[in-house]
Amino acid sequence: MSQSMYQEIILDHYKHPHHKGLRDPYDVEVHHVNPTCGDEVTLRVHVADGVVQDVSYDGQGCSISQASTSVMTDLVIGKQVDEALRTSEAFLELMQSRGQLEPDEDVLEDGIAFAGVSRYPARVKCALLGWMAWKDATAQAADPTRRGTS
Amino acid sequence: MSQSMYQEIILDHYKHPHHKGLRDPYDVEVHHVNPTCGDEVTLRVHVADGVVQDVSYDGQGCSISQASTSVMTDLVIGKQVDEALRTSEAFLELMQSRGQLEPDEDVLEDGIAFAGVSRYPARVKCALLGWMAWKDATAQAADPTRRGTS
Amino acid sequence: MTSLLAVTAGGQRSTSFDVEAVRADFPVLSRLIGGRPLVYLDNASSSHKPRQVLDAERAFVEQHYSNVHRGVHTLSQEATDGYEAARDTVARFLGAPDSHGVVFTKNATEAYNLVAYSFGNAAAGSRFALGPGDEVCVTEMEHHSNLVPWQMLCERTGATLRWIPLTDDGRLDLTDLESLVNERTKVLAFVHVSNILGTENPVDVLVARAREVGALTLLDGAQSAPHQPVDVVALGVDFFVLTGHKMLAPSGVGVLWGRRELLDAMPPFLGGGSMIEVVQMSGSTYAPAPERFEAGTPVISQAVALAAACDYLQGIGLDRVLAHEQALTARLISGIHDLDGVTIIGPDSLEDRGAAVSFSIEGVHPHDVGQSLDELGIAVRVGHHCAAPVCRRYGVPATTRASSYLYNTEAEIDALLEGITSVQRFWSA
Amino acid sequence: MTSLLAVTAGGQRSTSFDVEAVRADFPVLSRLIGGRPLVYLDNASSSHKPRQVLDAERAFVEQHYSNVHRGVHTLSQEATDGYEAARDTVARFLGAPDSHGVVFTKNATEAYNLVAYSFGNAAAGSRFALGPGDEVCVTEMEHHSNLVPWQMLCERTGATLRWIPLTDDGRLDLTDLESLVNERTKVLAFVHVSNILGTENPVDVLVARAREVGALTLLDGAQSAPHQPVDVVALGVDFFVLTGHKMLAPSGVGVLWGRRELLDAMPPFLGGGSMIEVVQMSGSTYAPAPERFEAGTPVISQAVALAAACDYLQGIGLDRVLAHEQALTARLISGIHDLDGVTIIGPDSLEDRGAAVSFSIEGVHPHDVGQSLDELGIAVRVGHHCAAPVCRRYGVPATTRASSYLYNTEAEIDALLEGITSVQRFWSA
Ligand SMILES: Cc1ncc(COP(=O)(O)O)c(C=O)c1O
Ligand SMILES: Cc1ncc(COP(=O)(O)O)c(C=O)c1O
Repeated sequence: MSQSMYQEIILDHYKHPHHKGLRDPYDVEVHHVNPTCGDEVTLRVHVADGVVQDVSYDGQGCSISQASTSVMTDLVIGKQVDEALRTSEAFLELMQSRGQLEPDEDVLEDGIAFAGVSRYPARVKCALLGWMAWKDATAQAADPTRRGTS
Repeated sequence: MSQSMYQEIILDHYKHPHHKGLRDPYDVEVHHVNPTCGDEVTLRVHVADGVVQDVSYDGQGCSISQASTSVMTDLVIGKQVDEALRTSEAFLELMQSRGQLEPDEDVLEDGIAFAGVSRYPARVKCALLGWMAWKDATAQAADPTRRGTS
Repeated sequence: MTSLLAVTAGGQRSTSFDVEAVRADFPVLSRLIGGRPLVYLDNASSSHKPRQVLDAERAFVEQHYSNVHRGVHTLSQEATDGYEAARDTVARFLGAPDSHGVVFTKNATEAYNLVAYSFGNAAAGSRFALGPGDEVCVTEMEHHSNLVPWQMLCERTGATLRWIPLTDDGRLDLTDLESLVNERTKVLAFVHVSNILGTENPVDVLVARAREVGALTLLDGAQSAPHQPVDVVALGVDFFVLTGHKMLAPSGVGVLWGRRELLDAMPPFLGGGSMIEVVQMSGSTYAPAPERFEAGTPVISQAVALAAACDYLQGIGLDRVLAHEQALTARLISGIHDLDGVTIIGPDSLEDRGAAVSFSIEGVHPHDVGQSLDELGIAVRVGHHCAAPVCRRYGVPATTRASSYLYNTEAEIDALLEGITSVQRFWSA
Repeated sequence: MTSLLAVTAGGQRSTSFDVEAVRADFPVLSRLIGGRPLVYLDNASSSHKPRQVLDAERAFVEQHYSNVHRGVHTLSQEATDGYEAARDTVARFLGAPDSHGVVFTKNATEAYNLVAYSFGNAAAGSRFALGPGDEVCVTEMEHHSNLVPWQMLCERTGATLRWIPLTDDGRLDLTDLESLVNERTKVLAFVHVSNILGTENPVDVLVARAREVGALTLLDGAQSAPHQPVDVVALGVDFFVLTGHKMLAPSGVGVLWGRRELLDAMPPFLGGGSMIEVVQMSGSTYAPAPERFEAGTPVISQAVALAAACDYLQGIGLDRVLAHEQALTARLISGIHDLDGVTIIGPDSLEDRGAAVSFSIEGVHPHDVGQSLDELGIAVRVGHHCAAPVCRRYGVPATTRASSYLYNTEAEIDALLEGITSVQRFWSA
């Protein structure tokens, strides 16, 4: 089995996810679902001094959604919120590229393993599940009036 | 111009319609419209002693609808209602035959000229306009409770 | 068991079903996927189309096409003849008494909505009118297309939606049928053969109960009409729905069959050209069925293609198609029984079931199963199969579903079974 | 005037339009009707389809077909790519800012109904909700398909339907525009180019008035999109509708384009698979546009074919298509002027008009005109052209309509003019 889409990186993150499990303290918790396959993630963010202090999560889903959430936590925890958002934009752009974009390893690190996934429109939503949850939670954390609306 | 569909008989009836014009006495008057082309006929029947005493009509329409109404009056006036209804069934059957039926000249007389029209579904409604009006009016004449419902 | 089945149906037919000859009619079946022969087991989602159907459509479009019902010129008459002949063919295919009850739609989904909106549009007091206190009953195994339109109808009218629940082994739980289908029930809409579970439902029992209480019945035949002989009169339903793309026809055509006296009494759904009688700016009157429900330019060449698909299927014989598929299903189910860690979701036996088989592989998410099988050239479907409540009922986020059709072979079933084993190896490594 | 037009559009194009080369793409055009070459002048009813479009559809169906949006296997991805690429192509064809506003329907008629039902389904208080006191405005020259859905909507909701009347020379009478389109007007739905009169309406004037009062605008482009460059942003409308079969694509596909923020805010119309987000038995939530409005298996290969038709038209250039048709229309109108007893119904000049020309022949019923012309191989349309109120307005039961397209020639126009003369001879004999 060649399993071209399943790079070692993805399999590693899937089998040994980073930062998994829900932790305290947190500012916002969100719950996102991929309606096409029922994949779910519950995700918490803790932001302080403009820095992503922690992201913790729990959920069920396919290797792509689980691995990409794990990669995401590596990429955003400890970063300035602005910078983390730029990283998430870069990942989003990669996923919408239909295999046409050469990812920047300096920015996306392990995230570059998902370049191949972008050729499979049905899987793009899987790869974005955790990222979208994080973005939503972070936006709520920045705007206390929106907290709990998701 | 070969004008295959327009047999001499049809053209004759169209140019010199029989029994045209509204007359008294009558029992029932109906107004029928062919919604696909706006053709209209106003038709009166006078029935007595189980015999079609008179059918008179006025209207506007294409050669087919006008000629077929003219032919119809020839075929039903003076007949027993039962027999006239059988004639109208025979004409209906001919028109729905899509060119597959050999018409019986003894029954349909000039009506056989419309055999070719049955191959043109869009024109079948034209050929039936007057006949349907007559049938409706006759049914109402036979059943006084239905008079004026059309 | 052999792939050349000698099927004897009522002593009438005994020539064998030649699956290789059938396969030769479907160009896509010789495609390679990543260097491996395509094994297409996603037929419950959509089927491929044989040359004969595509040729019939093309010949019609290239030589006899025009708009229908509207013109007196030759092409318009030929096109109308072709379109109406297609209606006749579909009527015969369904065992319908005449073609007036055959309405062409764009898919099955439009057909359910047509009926649901007609109910919603009915004037108060009409037999179709719905309001608070009235009920619509469906089942928990409906495809979203035969569920959401009724949810929307109930929301608009204040009627109540009820549903027949499922047993643990993937069948309708009829314990409370008498209370679920009751004097308040206006419509009972249910699936003939489930696209996710494969279950074939007891139409006779449900129709009998509906008749007792005077409810109208709508049978979703999207997964039965392609695979088995169907006779709407024998089934005794009021409405029957099929969709062309699952039965060898192109996308873009479906059929609502309805008892003619019902269709003639139902208020229209889509307004527009062809469905009218007299149009004035201040208001319009409507044509009788089926025209009343075919607003605008209809799906002309698609209907012609659907008729060619009906002819193709009847040329082979639906009984033989069914027997062939049953043999494949038997092989698949017994093969799955021989594997560890694979669970069938839906009836585990061959009794009253179609060719769609859903399963879960322990420890591997269906998405990963589907993608891994694709790398072997095997096309199955993964997800909720537009029947999310069924997944919820059985506690799975999604399933993997293999569904065969007349052109599948035993070798392909074996390839799938081997594929499942290598998926398990890959994901447990 | 020559049939090889050297068209210069903004100095960009100067190669000539080769009508014979175009004709070679349409197999039906070499058919004989009763021994005479077909002269097809019924394009406003439906157009023929070039080889390129049929080939593109067939290649897709034979090699890349599957259901869309649902699978992870290769064919499913290829089919989804093909279908979504078609959406992109249509968006470009319409000058739309992006493809999210492009909804595939089965025809234009479904598109008007989609918008009308969405309004009907809207919750009270929503910007789409309609009720007594609200108004919908159309024109007296609407095709039934852009009239009846609004009549039905008004009947369901208690809103009032108003219409802009016509002048004697076949144009909109805008004298009372300010009162017809007023603060109560929720939607102004009108035809871009009339299929019966040929009139091209002043979109800018109507859109400006609608904007003043906050009414949404829907433009019926069924007869404009096939024949002239269209830019929905420049037109400034909120919704635009086209139908594939009139623009070289197969039957069974139409398009509703809508401003994305409107589509996203509109309640759904048809319920079913693919248009949902989360489905529970007790209720469902819906996907964003365009999926929200594409319930069930969409018109997949028909959308692919429509995209090929857009490519075909743009390959030639809509400006050149338009110029070619204008030359034919000019020849037809001046030819009719030279005949006695033939009256044009609709604009008698070339200004602001399309290629559909309706006329009456004194003393001969349109049905007889159509049938007689058919015996000469000439296909025109006779009837009310799904615009019965227009016939009533001009006091005729029906009209005869000739409508040309890119593949028609001056010789064909001349054949029609001669045909009219022999019709007159035959029927006055
Ligand atoms: C101006 C106009 N609008 C709408 C339509 C309806 O198009 P369709 O029948 O494809 O839905 C037509 C054609 O019939 C038309 O000419
Ligand atoms: C059981 C069942 N009902 C209805 C449908 C809907 O058919 P369509 O998508 O063609 O409208 C499907 C297929 O998707 C189905 O499997």
